[in-house]
Amino acid sequence: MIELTDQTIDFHALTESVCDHAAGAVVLFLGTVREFTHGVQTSWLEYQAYPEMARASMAELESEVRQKFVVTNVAISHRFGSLKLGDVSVAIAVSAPHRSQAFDAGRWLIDTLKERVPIWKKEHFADGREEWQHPGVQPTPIEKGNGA
Amino acid sequence: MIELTDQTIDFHALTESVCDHAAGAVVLFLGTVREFTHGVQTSWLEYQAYPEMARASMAELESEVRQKFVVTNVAISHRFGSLKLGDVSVAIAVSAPHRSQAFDAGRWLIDTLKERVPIWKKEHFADGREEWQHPGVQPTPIEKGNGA
Amino acid sequence: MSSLPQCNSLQIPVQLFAAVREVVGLDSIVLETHVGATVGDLRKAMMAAVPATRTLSGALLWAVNNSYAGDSQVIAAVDSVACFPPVSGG
Amino acid sequence: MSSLPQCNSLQIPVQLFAAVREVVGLDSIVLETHVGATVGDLRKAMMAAVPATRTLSGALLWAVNNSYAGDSQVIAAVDSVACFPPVSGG
Repeated sequence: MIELTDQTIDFHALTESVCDHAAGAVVLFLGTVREFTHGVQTSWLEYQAYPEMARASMAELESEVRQKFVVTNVAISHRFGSLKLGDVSVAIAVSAPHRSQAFDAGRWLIDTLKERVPIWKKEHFADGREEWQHPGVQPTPIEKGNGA
Repeated sequence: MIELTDQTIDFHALTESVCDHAAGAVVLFLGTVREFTHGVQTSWLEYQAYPEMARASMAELESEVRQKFVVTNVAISHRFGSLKLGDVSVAIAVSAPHRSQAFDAGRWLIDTLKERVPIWKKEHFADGREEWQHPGVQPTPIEKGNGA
Repeated sequence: MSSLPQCNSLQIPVQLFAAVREVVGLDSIVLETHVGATVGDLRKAMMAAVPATRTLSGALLWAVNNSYAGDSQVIAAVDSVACFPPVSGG
Repeated sequence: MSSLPQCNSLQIPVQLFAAVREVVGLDSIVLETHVGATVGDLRKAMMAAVPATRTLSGALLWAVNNSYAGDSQVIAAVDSVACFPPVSGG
């Protein structure tokens, strides 16, 4: 199950959706909005997605994780829009016959999602600054372009 | 938070209990009653605990995991009594600033709980056989003793 | 034979996201290129059209029909194209 | 000096769990031992009292006051003692 939503993620329903008599283990991962990063206080976050490609990319993760690990059910939900402190930005639930596969699959999913799925996070700091997070790119003051 | 209960584990409340503005990641692990193990069908499970020591042992796990990993909050609940297929036997929730610590701590907790906490599982198979699970001990037909 | 530039030209709408959307000031931009153009050609066309994207350009990723595309990939008129900085979801 | 076995004797209630509870047929058993006895002495006392526990005995774990105890640990009358097979929770 793949979901991209601007609503609160119902991670309870997500967890229950992967439970299965064939599974002996369920691992749920939640990404939540943290207040402090390297000592800098976050006020809120904005997530922007490229919706069509993000959904296609999450669906690929689901089929790829089934090839790499012995898993029973997989569910992934990512939120976009404005998130406040403590909100859940992403939820990944995996069930598997055995716990090692459930842990490994859950970890692979969140690691790979963060590398591949076209979603971006903009930090709105408590001091009023705002900054798109682009791993490997030096944050530069944004000059509004001329719109071509 | 440590819990040993004969009631259904409310893993939703357990997960919410570890959420925290200081955390960027939550990992929930659920152990669930699987129908087939090595091709043998389970009908139901019975968990027996040594309650005082099990609680003390789970509390030790909580304090030890805080020494080994950078975690924010920890909650562990283990059920005892009769469990049917799909029931949750154990739930472990960990929050942490960063996901790698949340995953590592969750995994260490379930691995170590299974090694140390004095709780035992008895399989009731679909074919009517029943068998205590004691890792490393050859299952032997139980002869009722003379009670000393 | 004389060249027929109007028949050889291709206009590609490119969806923009995150920092590059802010730099350009638009959700999408139409880039002018030629038949047989590659993602690399679009990258140059973007820098020419919006010089402010030059500081980001080396880091910008391109997608064609919802898959990541390298600079050598050839673009067709029907393709759905997007350009964005490294992702940071999760 | 003559020995005073009644003063030297120690009766230790031992809680039992899982397969060893079933083998013995009781939730707990009182083992007869001597002052200064160790967990190893209790292990022998258990086998003597309930011969059916012999097949399990090498695998049986002992706990004193809610902590695992090795065979050399000395038991006091006030201690809370338990005996059980390898654990299988989770």
